[in-house]
Amino acid sequence: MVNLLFFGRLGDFAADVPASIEASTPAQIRELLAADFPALGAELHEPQVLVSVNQMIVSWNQKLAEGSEVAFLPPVTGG
Amino acid sequence: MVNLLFFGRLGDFAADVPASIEASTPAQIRELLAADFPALGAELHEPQVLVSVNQMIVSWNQKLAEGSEVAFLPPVTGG
Amino acid sequence: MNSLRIQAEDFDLAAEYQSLRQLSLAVGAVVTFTGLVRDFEGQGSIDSLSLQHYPGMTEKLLQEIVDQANSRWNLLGTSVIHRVGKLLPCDQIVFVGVASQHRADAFEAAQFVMDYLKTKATFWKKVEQDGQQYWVESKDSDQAASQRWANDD
Amino acid sequence: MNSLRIQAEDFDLAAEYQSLRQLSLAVGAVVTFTGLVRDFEGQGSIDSLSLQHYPGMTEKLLQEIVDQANSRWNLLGTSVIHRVGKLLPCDQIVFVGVASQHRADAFEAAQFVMDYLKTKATFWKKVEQDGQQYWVESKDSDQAASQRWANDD
Repeated sequence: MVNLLFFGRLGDFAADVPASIEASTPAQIRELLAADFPALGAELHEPQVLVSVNQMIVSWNQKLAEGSEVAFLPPVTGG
Repeated sequence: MVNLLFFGRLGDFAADVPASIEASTPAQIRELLAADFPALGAELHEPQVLVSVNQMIVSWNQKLAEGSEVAFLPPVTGG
Repeated sequence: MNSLRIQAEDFDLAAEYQSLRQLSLAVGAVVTFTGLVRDFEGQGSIDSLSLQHYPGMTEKLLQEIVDQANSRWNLLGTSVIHRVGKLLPCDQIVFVGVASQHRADAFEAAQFVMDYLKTKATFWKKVEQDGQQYWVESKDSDQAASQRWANDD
Repeated sequence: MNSLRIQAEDFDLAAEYQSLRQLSLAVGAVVTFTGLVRDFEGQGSIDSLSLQHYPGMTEKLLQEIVDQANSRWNLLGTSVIHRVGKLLPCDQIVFVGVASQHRADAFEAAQFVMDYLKTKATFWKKVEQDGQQYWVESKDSDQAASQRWANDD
């Protein structure tokens, strides 16, 4: 199982998403979520959305270790 | 007669210079001063020294009107 | 001295400035930047701005940004404060203060840190206006400002 | 708002900042620069710094500098304070504060005003150190910093 976090506008689409999920890559998580939550799936497929694992930006095909923290990040707007 | 002002390091060489002088250009003032105050004359001939008349930077050959304020300005170092 | 804080509370620019100024006898220049909640141009005035961040990751990214600034410029101290939570018009959002011997270092480092904060640090902003809520999109001009420093390498 | 002061008295950065910040709801960025008397590198620490200026002409030049900044950038307010007279190590010498909607304007205008102050405004500095007095020469790096803005035109 890996733990899921959704930030910014993605959070608005993820209210009913479970806190953790069984998956081997972020890309697979995205497919699993798109099946149950199509609006969230569409958002996650936006090309500007980044994914991090344990607080490091990674590729969508990164292999996930058990207990990882996987976060979905829309474009940031700090400052 | 025009009134004379000396700033920065030039002031150290101009302690005994009269406050006003009869002259038609800044270049002429410089020659008159160099005759009586050779150390000041040498300083005034340094190429970085600028001259202003009534608080505007001018050329050394600017014609001077009666009562003008003529100031000799070494390189500035503000801020 | 490098101080990094992410906090809900307001901050006191004067206190930050005095800390930077008094770091050493060598401090000749202090540059401060403060970002404020303003009316959004062409869209009327907002009711509030809510800042969310990714705790843990944000601190790590800010530390990286400040480390980069210290390796690029000759700095004597930096202070970065970013607020989170709900803010109102005219509230202070972000502070960047830099102390250095010479002014060019402080100016450039403060600008660098702000450009990176805008485009790289994990903050998101939601605006409330006329009973509506919307997330702020990042601006192309901010991306360009940040890119500039990469081109310098 | 454009405020220009040449004064012997110290100044309060916090008060200047608050004035700039409160100019209007549109203020999104405030940049401040403060210059301090520091030890002169490689020459040990100084006893004092005496700042002389050309009253009347200096005010005119500062006004020109600030007018140029306002014509080049989109500014909401500027505040410039330059001290004169005898100053001690760690004393504040000069303050430049700029308020604008967007941060790039405030950063660039503050830097521009400082570069011009260093090279164009009629101030002169005399250092006292170990019982000796000497006039500070202008630095090539300051000339280069000022020249940069001319090349932008």
